[in-house]
Amino acid sequence: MEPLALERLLIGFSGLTWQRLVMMGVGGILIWLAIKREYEPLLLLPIGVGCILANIPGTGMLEEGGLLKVLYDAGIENELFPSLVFVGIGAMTDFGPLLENPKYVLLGAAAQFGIFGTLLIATLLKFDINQAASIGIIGAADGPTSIFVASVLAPDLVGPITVAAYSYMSLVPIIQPPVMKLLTTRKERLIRMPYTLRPVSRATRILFPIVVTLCCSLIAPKAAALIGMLMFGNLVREAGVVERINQAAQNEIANIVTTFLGITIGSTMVADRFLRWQTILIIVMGLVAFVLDTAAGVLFGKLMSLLSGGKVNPLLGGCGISAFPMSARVVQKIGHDEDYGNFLLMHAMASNTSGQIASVVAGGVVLALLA
Amino acid sequence: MEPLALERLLIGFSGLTWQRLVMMGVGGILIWLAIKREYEPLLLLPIGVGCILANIPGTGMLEEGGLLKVLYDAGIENELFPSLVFVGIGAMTDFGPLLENPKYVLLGAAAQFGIFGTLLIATLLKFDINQAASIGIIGAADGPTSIFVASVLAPDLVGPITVAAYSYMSLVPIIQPPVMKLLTTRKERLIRMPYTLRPVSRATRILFPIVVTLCCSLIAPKAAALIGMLMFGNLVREAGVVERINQAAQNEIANIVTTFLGITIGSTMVADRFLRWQTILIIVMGLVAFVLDTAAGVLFGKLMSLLSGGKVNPLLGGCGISAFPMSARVVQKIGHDEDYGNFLLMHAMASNTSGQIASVVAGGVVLALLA
Amino acid sequence: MEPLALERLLIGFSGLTWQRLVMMGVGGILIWLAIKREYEPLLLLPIGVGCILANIPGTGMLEEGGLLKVLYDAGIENELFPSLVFVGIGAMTDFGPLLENPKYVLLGAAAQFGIFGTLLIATLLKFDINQAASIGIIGAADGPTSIFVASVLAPDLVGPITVAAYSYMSLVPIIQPPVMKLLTTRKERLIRMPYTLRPVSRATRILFPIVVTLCCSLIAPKAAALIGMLMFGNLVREAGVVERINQAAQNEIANIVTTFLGITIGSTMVADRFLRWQTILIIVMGLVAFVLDTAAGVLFGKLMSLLSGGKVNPLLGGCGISAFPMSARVVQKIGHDEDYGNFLLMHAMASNTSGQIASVVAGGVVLALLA
Amino acid sequence: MVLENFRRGLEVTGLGMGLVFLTLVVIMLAIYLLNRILRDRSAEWAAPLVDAAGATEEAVPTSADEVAAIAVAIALQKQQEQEGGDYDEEVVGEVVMVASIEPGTGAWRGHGRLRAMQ
Amino acid sequence: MVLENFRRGLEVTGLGMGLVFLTLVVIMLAIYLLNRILRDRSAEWAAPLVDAAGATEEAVPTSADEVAAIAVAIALQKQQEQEGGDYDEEVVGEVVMVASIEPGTGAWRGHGRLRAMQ
Amino acid sequence: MVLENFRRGLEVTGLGMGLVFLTLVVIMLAIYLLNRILRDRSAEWAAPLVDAAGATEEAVPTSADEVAAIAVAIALQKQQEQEGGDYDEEVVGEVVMVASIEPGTGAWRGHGRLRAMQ
Ligand code: NA
Ligand code: NA
Ligand code: NA
Repeated sequence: MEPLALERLLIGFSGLTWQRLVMMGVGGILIWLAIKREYEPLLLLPIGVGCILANIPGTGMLEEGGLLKVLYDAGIENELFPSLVFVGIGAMTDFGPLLENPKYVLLGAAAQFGIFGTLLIATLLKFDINQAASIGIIGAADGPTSIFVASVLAPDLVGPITVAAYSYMSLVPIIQPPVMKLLTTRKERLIRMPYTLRPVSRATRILFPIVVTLCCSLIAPKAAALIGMLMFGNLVREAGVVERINQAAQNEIANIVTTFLGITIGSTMVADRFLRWQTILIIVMGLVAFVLDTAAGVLFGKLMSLLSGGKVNPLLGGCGISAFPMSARVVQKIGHDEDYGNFLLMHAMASNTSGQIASVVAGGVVLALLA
Repeated sequence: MEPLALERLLIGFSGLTWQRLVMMGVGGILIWLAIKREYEPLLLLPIGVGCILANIPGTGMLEEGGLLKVLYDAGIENELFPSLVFVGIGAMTDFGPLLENPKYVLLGAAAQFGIFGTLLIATLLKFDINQAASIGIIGAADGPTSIFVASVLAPDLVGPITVAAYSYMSLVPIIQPPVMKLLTTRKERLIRMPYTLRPVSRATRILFPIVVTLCCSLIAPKAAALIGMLMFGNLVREAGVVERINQAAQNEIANIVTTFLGITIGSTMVADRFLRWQTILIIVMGLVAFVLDTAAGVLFGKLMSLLSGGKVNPLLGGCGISAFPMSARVVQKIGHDEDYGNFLLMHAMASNTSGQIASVVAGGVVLALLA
Repeated sequence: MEPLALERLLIGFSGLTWQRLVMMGVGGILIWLAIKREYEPLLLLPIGVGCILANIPGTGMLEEGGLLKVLYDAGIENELFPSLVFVGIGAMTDFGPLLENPKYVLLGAAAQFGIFGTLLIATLLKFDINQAASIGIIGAADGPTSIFVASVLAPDLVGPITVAAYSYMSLVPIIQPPVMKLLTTRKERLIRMPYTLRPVSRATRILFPIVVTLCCSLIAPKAAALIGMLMFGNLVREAGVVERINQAAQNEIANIVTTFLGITIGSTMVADRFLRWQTILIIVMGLVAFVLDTAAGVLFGKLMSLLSGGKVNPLLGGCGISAFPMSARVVQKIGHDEDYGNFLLMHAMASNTSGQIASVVAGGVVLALLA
Repeated sequence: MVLENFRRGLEVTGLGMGLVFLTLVVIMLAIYLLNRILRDRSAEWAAPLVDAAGATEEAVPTSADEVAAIAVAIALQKQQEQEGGDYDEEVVGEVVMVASIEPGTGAWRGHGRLRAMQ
Repeated sequence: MVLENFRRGLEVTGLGMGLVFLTLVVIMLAIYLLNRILRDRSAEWAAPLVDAAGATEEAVPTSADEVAAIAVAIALQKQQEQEGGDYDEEVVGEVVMVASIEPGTGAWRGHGRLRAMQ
Repeated sequence: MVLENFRRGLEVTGLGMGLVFLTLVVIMLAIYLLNRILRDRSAEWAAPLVDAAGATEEAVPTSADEVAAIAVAIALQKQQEQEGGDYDEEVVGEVVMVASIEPGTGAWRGHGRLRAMQ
């Protein structure tokens, strides 16, 4: 055996820097969060595994022809995986509450301010504009949108951004309530909103995804892939005649893609790209983004409350983000805790689903302005 | 913001020509046909969505790295999707009736005349030979075969050809009856064909797909991919020992591929390729192809009826096309309407399944002669 | 029609050499073994179909853009398919018995000697070192590992090696017993091993796949893709919080990949590569590898028995290969036949699952030393 | 550079929030419009009927009820056989599993699927 | 050019229809042959037995039997209800299909699957 | 050449078997270690609870029981109502399909899934 071969044989140990060990630890923590704390386990567990695998030296898995590189090229580079995940999300989302109360659409728009506010702060922290926008997009509170935008504007930051996005989405029940309570008076939180079921025609449900696709895509063409797939999924759900596609979208496609999405994102978290001060800043900025989202939403809710003569509970603004249905439930709980007779859930659902759409639009707009 | 960015921002509107609007309308009509009329919804709905998305300006989805281009390269360019769909079709098709009555195989051959008759007419309408053949292949009455052949011989025409093929397959119950009735006498339609169950051995069922693969592939090697996958699916069905593959072929693979097949085909329907007189000619020629299929089949049925001394009902010839099981049911209905005691279904099934095989052979032969 | 076209038309027959006919016969035999004898039908049936299709002349399916080439490039060339199959295997494997009796891990190591013993013999038969190693890897008794290693070291031999590996895995109940009986005394076979259930904590079950990934990948980095995916599957199984991925791994992904894996491997069995004396030698060497595996395992078992003061039944060594659970059952049966009160199954399971891990490690080590 | 980026960021923020609001206002108006226009015509888009092949992809409630009923009967009988013995969760588990019967490969159902793919 | 294309088209039509008929005639003859040769030997290709792993991909007989039994019971009851109505082959066929109950994720079944993939 | 290959093979065998044993010995020690450390702490890693969305991926026994009970009630009522009524062929067909009860596409379950993917 030549020395060369022996050296190659020991690459696993000789290449094992402390940075790589730290990253394996990070992967382990993500797996722990996924299993023990159940923070978005479907994403964080594969991300953790991908992170560990990517930081083992000498595997060749990140090189041309290696497994993780093959998966990355197949699904992240060309943004196939995030788009396909959106087909599944669309097929699983019922936009009924939004169709019954279209005015809450505006709350979803307001809550996207977290994206831009964070972008501004990030530029002050010496990130360049594209990086800053990618960090801001954590405020979309939406995994696929974050991956989609970051992989175009700042491919090096996809790992931390995605991890931050999914982690804070899990933490919505912890992050949002204090912000909501701080910005509302008890009187505001006590506003009751009676819910009357307004029947939405099947035609409306079917036309809705098509109309949304057209509106969003014409104004923000770069959002077309994401919004198009999200709405394709929803059309498939509402059409009622393509149950095979509906099931495939919700199950086969969603499950397979989710599996590989996580591993592949995790594989971008290699030591020399992840272990920087930047990463810690990104994690902090992500929290800022979620807080700004909530604050902007609630403040806009207060404005709507004012304009409507006190008929809108400002809490609804706080759930105009994409983290569905956690955020809607947070609002329901806060309202319910203050007053046992207050049921905000259906209104909150409307606001929350509008956040789904708004976050994709915001992502597309950011891409259009910067890509 | 530089003017450039602003201009880019408005690309959604500035690029919105009337042609693109018309195409979005076409996409909308396809979706309407799919949902309201239930014309092949599993295909026409995704095609409609793909058509709309492809005609929104500035999305980049059709450019290198864009979602629709990625899907096209992954599945249409290399003909992967049509081949995989055939695995599913093979796994879902019971060739039992054909194995019990092998003579009906000939009816499937005769009904392919629509392909060639239409090809001849198309050459007279100034289509070049490859385009004419691609148009003729609508007469295969078979979506994957049409996509397979057209994507080789005339990639620009894949969109209209596929849409025509699927649309007319949905319209079989409307297109075929008048042709059948016109070409047969009441006396012929009254011919009863008693059906006696002849047991087909398991060995025959298992060897059948292998034998068909060999026969077709040796005579028409270009058909090997399609016929090979169709018969692989059927072997998987009949083998009985690979239930996991059987289920995967009928469900996971079929559903996933169908979803993407439609969107991708729809994405080829961009305004400047679709909005031509050619397209209207193709739509018309498609109808001609289906009519010629039916006519040739029925006429050959009359010949068989004559040679058999009136034991064969000529209607059976009409269902020698690939549109299964709609065409067989049309024949059953016409026979049954004339005479309540006349049950042609099992014989019609034999003819219809032979049309499945014959259409693929015809596609392969056309490719061999012209590709 | 020009002569050229006519010639091309007859390519199916003019190109039909006797070698191709023989290969089609081989494909037929594989299908027969799959259906009639139920030898690994999920693999051998598609392999047989792939073999037949690959040997039909003039189909273009093996050329750039052809179906079989597309599948090969998509899954074998980059080793995606074997890796994905391992996710499924990991999700289906319960390593509980091994965790209860860690000492049996060593039996899995010993039984890998078949790989290296066969490698040595193969070099004497004039195979070069890479080919010899690929042939030896049949002794891993593990399909994906064989494909993974052979496709790197000797791509030309992937076909026969894979077929040999899967065939002998089916024949484990026939190959192993005589070797086991020959190398053990009746007294040894009568050794009873009481089984006491030792509870394994959930934390251990969850940490086990991570620890195994790290140990194996650091010592044999080239094994990281396989062991990483195997253990990812197992982590998904044990985590309990990602049931969607668990189901996808065991069903959707496993079924789809298995379908294409077989066809693609079969398509490498073209006449000019397969019909050589080498192939027969490979088939024979494969048998030698399985025999050496068993022998080395049993002999090591005798050593453990000796060292433990006769508390270990040496038969357990024989099932330290990857063929799970057939090999464990063989041991249980032999022990049970000698003494109706002897139940070795749970111990045999531990040995057998350790063989799963050891075979992957051996594959990675071979790659590290030679690739 | 930082200030330049910040200035650019302000532009992006202004334009961005503007476009997001614009898009969602348009969507809001579109929904109001759809709701107004289509309220009366909902009957026209009736629920999809059983398709021509006589096969639906959805579950058929009636039959499910029957099987479920049978399952309960089995479970009860087993319980009796055991004479109040160790009637554990397992049995219940099996009752649950009855639900995962695959609808089979019935010919017409297959055709329904098939038709959709040709 | 049009005429040249038409001439070419005629060639393609002649050769094409010829080859299609040729292929299908060969297939027809092959089926006749298969039917003749294999009629008597069908027993040889018996249905697949439970595999060596003790696991089949198909239903688990016991539970299937139970369900099948129940299905028969239902069918018989229905027959009685219909008072000698047209109780045809179809019913039997459907009873058989009940067997496609998924056996769950029992360990041995897992092994059966597993074995097939290694 | 053959001898050179054989010599190389011997090296590969020596190093190879050595590394395989090394790896598995390390794994063995790791398992012993894990078993020792984690024996007492197993309670800490409790089984996953129903997730925040109130949805589990596994079957929910309770609801199955309830559904089964309801099904029996329905079935009994149907029997009474019909009293030899027009029980047609279709019903038999549905017995087969029974099985396709999906554990539910209930809204909350969907949300449980959804949440995991955003
Ligand atoms: Na979202
Ligand atoms: Na067809
Ligand atoms: Na293995």
